[in-house]
Amino acid sequence: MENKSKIKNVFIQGPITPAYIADSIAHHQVKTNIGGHDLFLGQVRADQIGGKVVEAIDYSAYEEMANQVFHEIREKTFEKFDLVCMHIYHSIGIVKAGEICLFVFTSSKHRAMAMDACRYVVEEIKAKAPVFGKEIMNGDQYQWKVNQ
Amino acid sequence: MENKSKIKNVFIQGPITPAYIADSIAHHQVKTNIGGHDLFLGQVRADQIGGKVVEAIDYSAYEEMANQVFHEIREKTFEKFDLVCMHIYHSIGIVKAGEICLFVFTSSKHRAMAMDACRYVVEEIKAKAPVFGKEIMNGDQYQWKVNQ
Amino acid sequence: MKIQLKYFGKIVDITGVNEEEWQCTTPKTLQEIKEDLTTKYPALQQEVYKFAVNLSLENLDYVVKESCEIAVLPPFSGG
Amino acid sequence: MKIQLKYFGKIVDITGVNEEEWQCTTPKTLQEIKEDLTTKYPALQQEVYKFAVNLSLENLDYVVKESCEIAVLPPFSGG
Repeated sequence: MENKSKIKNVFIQGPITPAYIADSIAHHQVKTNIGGHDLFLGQVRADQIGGKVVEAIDYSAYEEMANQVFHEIREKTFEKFDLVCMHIYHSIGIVKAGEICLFVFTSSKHRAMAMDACRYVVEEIKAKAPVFGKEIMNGDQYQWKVNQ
Repeated sequence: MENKSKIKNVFIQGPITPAYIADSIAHHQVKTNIGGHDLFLGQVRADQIGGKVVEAIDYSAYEEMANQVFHEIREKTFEKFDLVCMHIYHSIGIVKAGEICLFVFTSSKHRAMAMDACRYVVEEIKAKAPVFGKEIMNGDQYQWKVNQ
Repeated sequence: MKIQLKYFGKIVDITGVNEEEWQCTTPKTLQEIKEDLTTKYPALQQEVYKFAVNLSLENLDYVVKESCEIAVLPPFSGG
Repeated sequence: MKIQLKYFGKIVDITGVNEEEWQCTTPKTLQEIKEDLTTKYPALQQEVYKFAVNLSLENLDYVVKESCEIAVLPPFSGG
């Protein structure tokens, strides 16, 4: 079990790369009590908004509070689910359409726990983390994203 | 939407590597209608069985039937869930403890669909795919794995 | 008629071969095949297994025809 | 007393600054701060937002004390 009491920095400047995700997966291969991982990846969509196409999202956050919130989500998740470990990474700054902005990684002895926990974490992040996405269209136009 | 009618080979010789998973993620960055990916990874556990430790699982399968079953699971999953794409990979042969033997990858416009579909696919595979795991302990001893 | 039998997983531990060809005089149900198998390999009596015919799972009342491929499948343990 | 105000996301479009310091004569509720904000930035009337005080979300009856850090947070859109 990981140290759960330290507040970590969840933010990564720019997109979360496939190589970063691979690295994170590789680090778990020494944990041979894990039977199932669930990874959720949020990807920026090139949505059409009034005839314009979203080219990127510029993420900003109340970082200090967000890291505190992510920490509380971690603590509650470990209480609710029997996990071996979990990780959360969120982008800050520009993430282009097609790139990854959120990476939630839960690992457990059995698959159901990992999947239940992953979903819980994603929903908690969407609802509680003070992160703000500015959808950028046609280079200089924008609108503030609102989560569904 | 991908071509859903062709029967694919789902099997990969040996473990599924983090690099393979990264590659698969990277290939989805051109699909800018995707908003969420869910990845389930099955990892071989070093379970203790009567004082002996599982060192690896040697997977065999009725490959022709399994590929047919995986194909039917794909078809049903696309019917039930609004996915952009999905992929299934399963190891055949030796996968050591800590290595990955199953990779299910579902992608959708919205997160909930990707997560619902991923779980469905994993449960279907466990129940319906004629794949057999031989748990190898102390080099030459073994027992046949039974799914929970 | 001629049928093809394929064995998997733990079943191979008992049969010692991955596949074999059988000659049968008449069409047979899977139930009858199961009885023949148990005669040839008495240890199968302790095992749980299902039959697939030409890649699909079938019940014991299924009637096997010429050239069928019959697979003897122990409990699945993929993933 | 002195309080620190921080603005985020769409709110910054209206205030034009990321943060500012306010001098207040007495302890105030967040409701009173909200009224002061609306006087200074009338366009905030059209916006939905919450307050966090020292990193925690608080209701409008919360009483702000000396040196509090008050964040004005529009709807979250992470992930």
